[in-house]
Amino acid sequence: MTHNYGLLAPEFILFGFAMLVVAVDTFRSQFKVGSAVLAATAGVGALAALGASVAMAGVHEEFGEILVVDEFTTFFRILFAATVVVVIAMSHEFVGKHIRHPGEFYSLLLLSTIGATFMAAARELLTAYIAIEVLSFSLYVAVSLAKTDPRSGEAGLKYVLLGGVASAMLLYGLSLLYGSGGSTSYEVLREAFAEQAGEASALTLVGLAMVIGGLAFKASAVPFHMWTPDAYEGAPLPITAYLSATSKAATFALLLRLLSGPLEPLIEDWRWMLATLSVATMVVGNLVALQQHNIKRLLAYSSIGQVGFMLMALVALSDQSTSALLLHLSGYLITNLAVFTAVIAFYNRTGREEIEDFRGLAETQPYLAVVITAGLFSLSGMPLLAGFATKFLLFQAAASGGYLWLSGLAVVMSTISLYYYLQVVKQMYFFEPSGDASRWRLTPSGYVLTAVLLVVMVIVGLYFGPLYEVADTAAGALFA
Amino acid sequence: MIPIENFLLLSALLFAIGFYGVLARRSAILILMSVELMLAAVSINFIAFAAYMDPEAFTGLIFALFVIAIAAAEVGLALGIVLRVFRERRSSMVDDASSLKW
Amino acid sequence: MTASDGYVLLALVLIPIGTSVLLMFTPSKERGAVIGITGLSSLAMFVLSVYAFAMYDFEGEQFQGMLTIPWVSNVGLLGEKGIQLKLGLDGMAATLVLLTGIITMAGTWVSWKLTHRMKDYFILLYLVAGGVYGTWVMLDVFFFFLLYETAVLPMYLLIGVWGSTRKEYGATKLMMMLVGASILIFVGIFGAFSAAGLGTFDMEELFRAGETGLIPRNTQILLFPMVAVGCGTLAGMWPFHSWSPDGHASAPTSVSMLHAGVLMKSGAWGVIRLGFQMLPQGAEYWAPALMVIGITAALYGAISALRQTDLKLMTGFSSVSHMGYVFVGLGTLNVIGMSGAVLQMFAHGVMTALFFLLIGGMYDQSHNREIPNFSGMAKQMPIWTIFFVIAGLASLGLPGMSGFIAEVHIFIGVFRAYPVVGGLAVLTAAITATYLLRMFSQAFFGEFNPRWSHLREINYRERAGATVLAITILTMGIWPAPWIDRVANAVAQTIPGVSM
Amino acid sequence: MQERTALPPQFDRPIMLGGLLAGAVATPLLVVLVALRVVGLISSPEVVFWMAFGVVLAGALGTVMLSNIVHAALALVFTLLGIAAIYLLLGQEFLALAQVLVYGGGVTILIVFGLMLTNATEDPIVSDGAQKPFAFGVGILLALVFAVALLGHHWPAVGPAVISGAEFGERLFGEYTLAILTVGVLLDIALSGALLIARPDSPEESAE
Repeated sequence: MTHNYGLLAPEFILFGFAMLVVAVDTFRSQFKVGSAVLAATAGVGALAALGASVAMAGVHEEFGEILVVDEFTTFFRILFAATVVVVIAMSHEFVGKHIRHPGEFYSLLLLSTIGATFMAAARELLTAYIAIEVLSFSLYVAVSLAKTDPRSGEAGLKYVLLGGVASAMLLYGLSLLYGSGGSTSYEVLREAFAEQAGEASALTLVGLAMVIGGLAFKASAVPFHMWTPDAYEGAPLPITAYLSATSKAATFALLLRLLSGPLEPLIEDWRWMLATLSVATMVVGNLVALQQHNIKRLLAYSSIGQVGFMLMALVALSDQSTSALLLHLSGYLITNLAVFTAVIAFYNRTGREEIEDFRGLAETQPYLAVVITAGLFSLSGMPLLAGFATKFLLFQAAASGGYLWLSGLAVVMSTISLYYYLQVVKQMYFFEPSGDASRWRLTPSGYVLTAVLLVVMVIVGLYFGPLYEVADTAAGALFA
Repeated sequence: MIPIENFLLLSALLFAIGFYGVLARRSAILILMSVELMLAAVSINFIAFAAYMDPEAFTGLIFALFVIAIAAAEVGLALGIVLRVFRERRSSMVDDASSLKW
Repeated sequence: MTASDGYVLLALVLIPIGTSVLLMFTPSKERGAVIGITGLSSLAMFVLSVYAFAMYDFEGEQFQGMLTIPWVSNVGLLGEKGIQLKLGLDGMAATLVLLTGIITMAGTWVSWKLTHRMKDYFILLYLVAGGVYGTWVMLDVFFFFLLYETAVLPMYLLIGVWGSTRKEYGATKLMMMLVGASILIFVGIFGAFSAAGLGTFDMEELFRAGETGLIPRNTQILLFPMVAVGCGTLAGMWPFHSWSPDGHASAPTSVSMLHAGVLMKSGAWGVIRLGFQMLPQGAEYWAPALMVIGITAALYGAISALRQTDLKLMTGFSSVSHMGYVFVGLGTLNVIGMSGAVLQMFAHGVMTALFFLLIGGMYDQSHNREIPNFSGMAKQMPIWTIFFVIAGLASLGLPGMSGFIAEVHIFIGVFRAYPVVGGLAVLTAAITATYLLRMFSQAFFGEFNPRWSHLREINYRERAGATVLAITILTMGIWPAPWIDRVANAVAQTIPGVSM
Repeated sequence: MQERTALPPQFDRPIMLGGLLAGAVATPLLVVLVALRVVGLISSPEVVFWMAFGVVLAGALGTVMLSNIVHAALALVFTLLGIAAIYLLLGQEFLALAQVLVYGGGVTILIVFGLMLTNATEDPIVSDGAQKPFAFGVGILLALVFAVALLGHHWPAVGPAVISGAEFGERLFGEYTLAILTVGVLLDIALSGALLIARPDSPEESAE
């Protein structure tokens, strides 16, 4: 049995560069070079992986029984590689000041991307599980990497313990599905469950519920979200950004594969579960966000709320809702990364992360204030920005799938989310800065990165056609 | 011949006990041990299913092997983090790690 | 209008937004540059607006100057036509385009005296203008809604940063109510799109779907109230108006002008486009209710205005009252009444902008808006008083002024449809006359209060703006034909099921 | 330095007590099982199974209930070794071996080290959370749900198949090569991560 390892070129590149970063880190002190060289190495690796992924667009080939490289995989590969490029770019200054082991930090980012990609590419439960754990383990470590901040270790501890519980739940569910379906291959399982459609055995149902529960934890859906605010707050800021981006998107990629593949025949059995999760998630996430004072916690709850919206697309699962979901995910990633880049720049300058600390930012750093405002407005789905178009299509897809009530609720929650985003905007614009009111400058890389993200955000908001088409092709690979 | 139900029942009880431990315990290390119980339950399940239901492909066996490996790695990692928190706080109780709201 | 005029319409949307972007890259220290850019841009908008209004052939096709650029098609749930950047003008929209051109220009002139972060102010103001232009000319629901929201969004910062009394409260209340209302519009659009099942947001297709019953009647009946309330909130429709007086009271001058003069109209416009045109059967069903709400709003607004002593609040409630007429007119479901509604949108827009301009010009000097504090202002500020009287007379519907033309249409329409409501409408007009005349006699005439002897006449920019607005009021009052032709024809052509 | 280096003296008593307790419970159980076997109601493997069953569950209960953290850790060892016996009964010698090596050896030692490094051996008594009754309810409920789901299922009446080590290895390194590689990455992450996180590096931290 031979496998075409060429299919995995991007992952091998990522792995190679991850090892290279560690090697460079080892010899760094002898040559007296700063951590910039690590960022550069990692960045080159991520870009190379991105290039390789783009070059493989259109490939549709199976890697043995365990992976498949199709449009869907490629879509997420590109998404993850791009995300990691941005995260590396945004973290350079931060890493120098606040991270214990820069080499490890960058190599973890690269390695976790491998896990994320395999989650999207797996066509078999075992591989999917290992991929989940690669991603999760990297994040457990990365969350705990902050220097001098005791919250970091605590966040890591809570994350790893609860993550372990969730993994156990997920695994137990997978074992039941394996027992009931007799295989770990998605295709075989699909056939097995197709026979059970409508009258699934209790065994299958329990397994299904536990798998969904375990994955809901990874996606931080209520009531499995307890770790999210703590991990977000305790983690170093770039990792918070990464958590909110890749870890979420990868979970949704896996969920999409599972739900449209092996679990598709059981749709009537899991639909209500996801609908319940979706409602609970969007309501709790957005309402609790109203009470937050810390920008990281605010973004944590807001991202929980966003998960509620995304779950909606799974409830109304179809070709259309999937492409809308993929579009929304991309838009959300871009927006979130823009916001985090700006928040990191702010943190590097001030070392503060309470919402009140943003007071008067429009006076001291108007550009950053614009970026944050645009990002937050985009997250709440305001027009001219990515969030509007992608939410519009996402909610529309849910409505067309017969869930008008759910999208109605989502719009209400979306509006509530605007209220807490406005609290930040208000601080920046309505009030005079307290304390040091002098203007300050961003680093050039900060300018470039935020500007690029901002422009992409506007482009996705207005001319989303091309991206939508790509998402549609990717979704098509699932529903062929 | 032992019927498969026996093994599955054992695993179910083990999992439930582990889950109880996770919820009831406050010490990080004890929670970790409870998680190990749950993972052990999973391995039993996989092996039983593989041996009884899937003897040709026996993916479950391979799955179980990986679960064992990953669970062990998880213990190592979690203990590393426990040590760091302990050094910072002088306590390994989850509740004492409370500068973050639990 | 020829097909190439579509680019004029596109320019109307892009010029203000482009100006915003351009201003972002202008250093805020360069006040001269900011003034130059906005002056040119507002002039260009004004000229193009007049051009569009003049070139609209009211005997020609329903939509003119059509421009269709495919945007997104054949993906996801979007079909062949999907989302298009589709522009076109009908008679009603032509009128409103003209309104926007006039008010934006006057508002720009007035705002040049701002000292606090003028550049940022214009960036946001022009975004609003671009959004409003977009709602008039877009013939695709997606873009319609996008630009509709674009117009609402900057209001938050405009009021929050540059406003006066209780600005934080006013801004947040306005924002939450308006965006909350958008929920209903959102759901209405979703429902109509899904029910039609055409996979397109093309307005013409959806209008047809509504007319032919492809969107089932029951669905229309269900969705119409959502759209009407959603858009109605922006139009200050009672009982969802409560953001409006607060918002006006705290907003800076030109924001109030643009807001009351134009933005509120785009709310009513939403009711026409998404309600009456997209869901005609629903509109027919709910028309009486709309009329009841309209007349209640008119009465309530007038009576509330009677009680106010703050000039801006009085004008704010008077806006609620006048917008009530618009809904009364729409509820008649006959051409004359509905034309009256659109004419009222125009007439009220101009005169309320004039009101806010004048109040703002005076407030900047006196920092006082309480009517009882003023007396005999005609002696101190005669020019200001003349303009104010023009606006006031237009507001109470004196013949020869624009308000008369609009109200007469509405009254005739109402008397044809529901005579009782007509009686109430006349009563409202009487109350309006009462509070306006009382205000005149208190503030302008009588003993001059020496406390205000330091006040000077409004400056030349404000005079210029006021002149443009006053001329518009008088022109429409004396020679209303261009307006009536365009609007009446458009109403008859576009709103199915409407009777003469 | 003491002569005995294997375990600190605190472990003496628990080991003895545990042994006694296990003996006290196991002996009657053993007697009953042997009796049943002699009567012919159950087969030999079943005798072993029920013994292992008893050990595993008793150990598990000990792990989650004992208030002395060192005792709990030792109870865990019993469970894990009992599970190895279960694997043997299922005919999987290789996995049983892995279980003994990884858990009986590695994990147990890790946990004991963890306990010692966090000073749990000085003050081994820990109190449980106040949510105990709730946890108890959830545990019972979970067990019931699983039991119903498992026992309600129609299972084929076949015995466990014995998979040879060669077959197992061939498949593991044939079809699942990539999985092995990926797990390699994972272990690398976990181990280097644990090392870096646990190690005090900055001077102010180590001075503490």
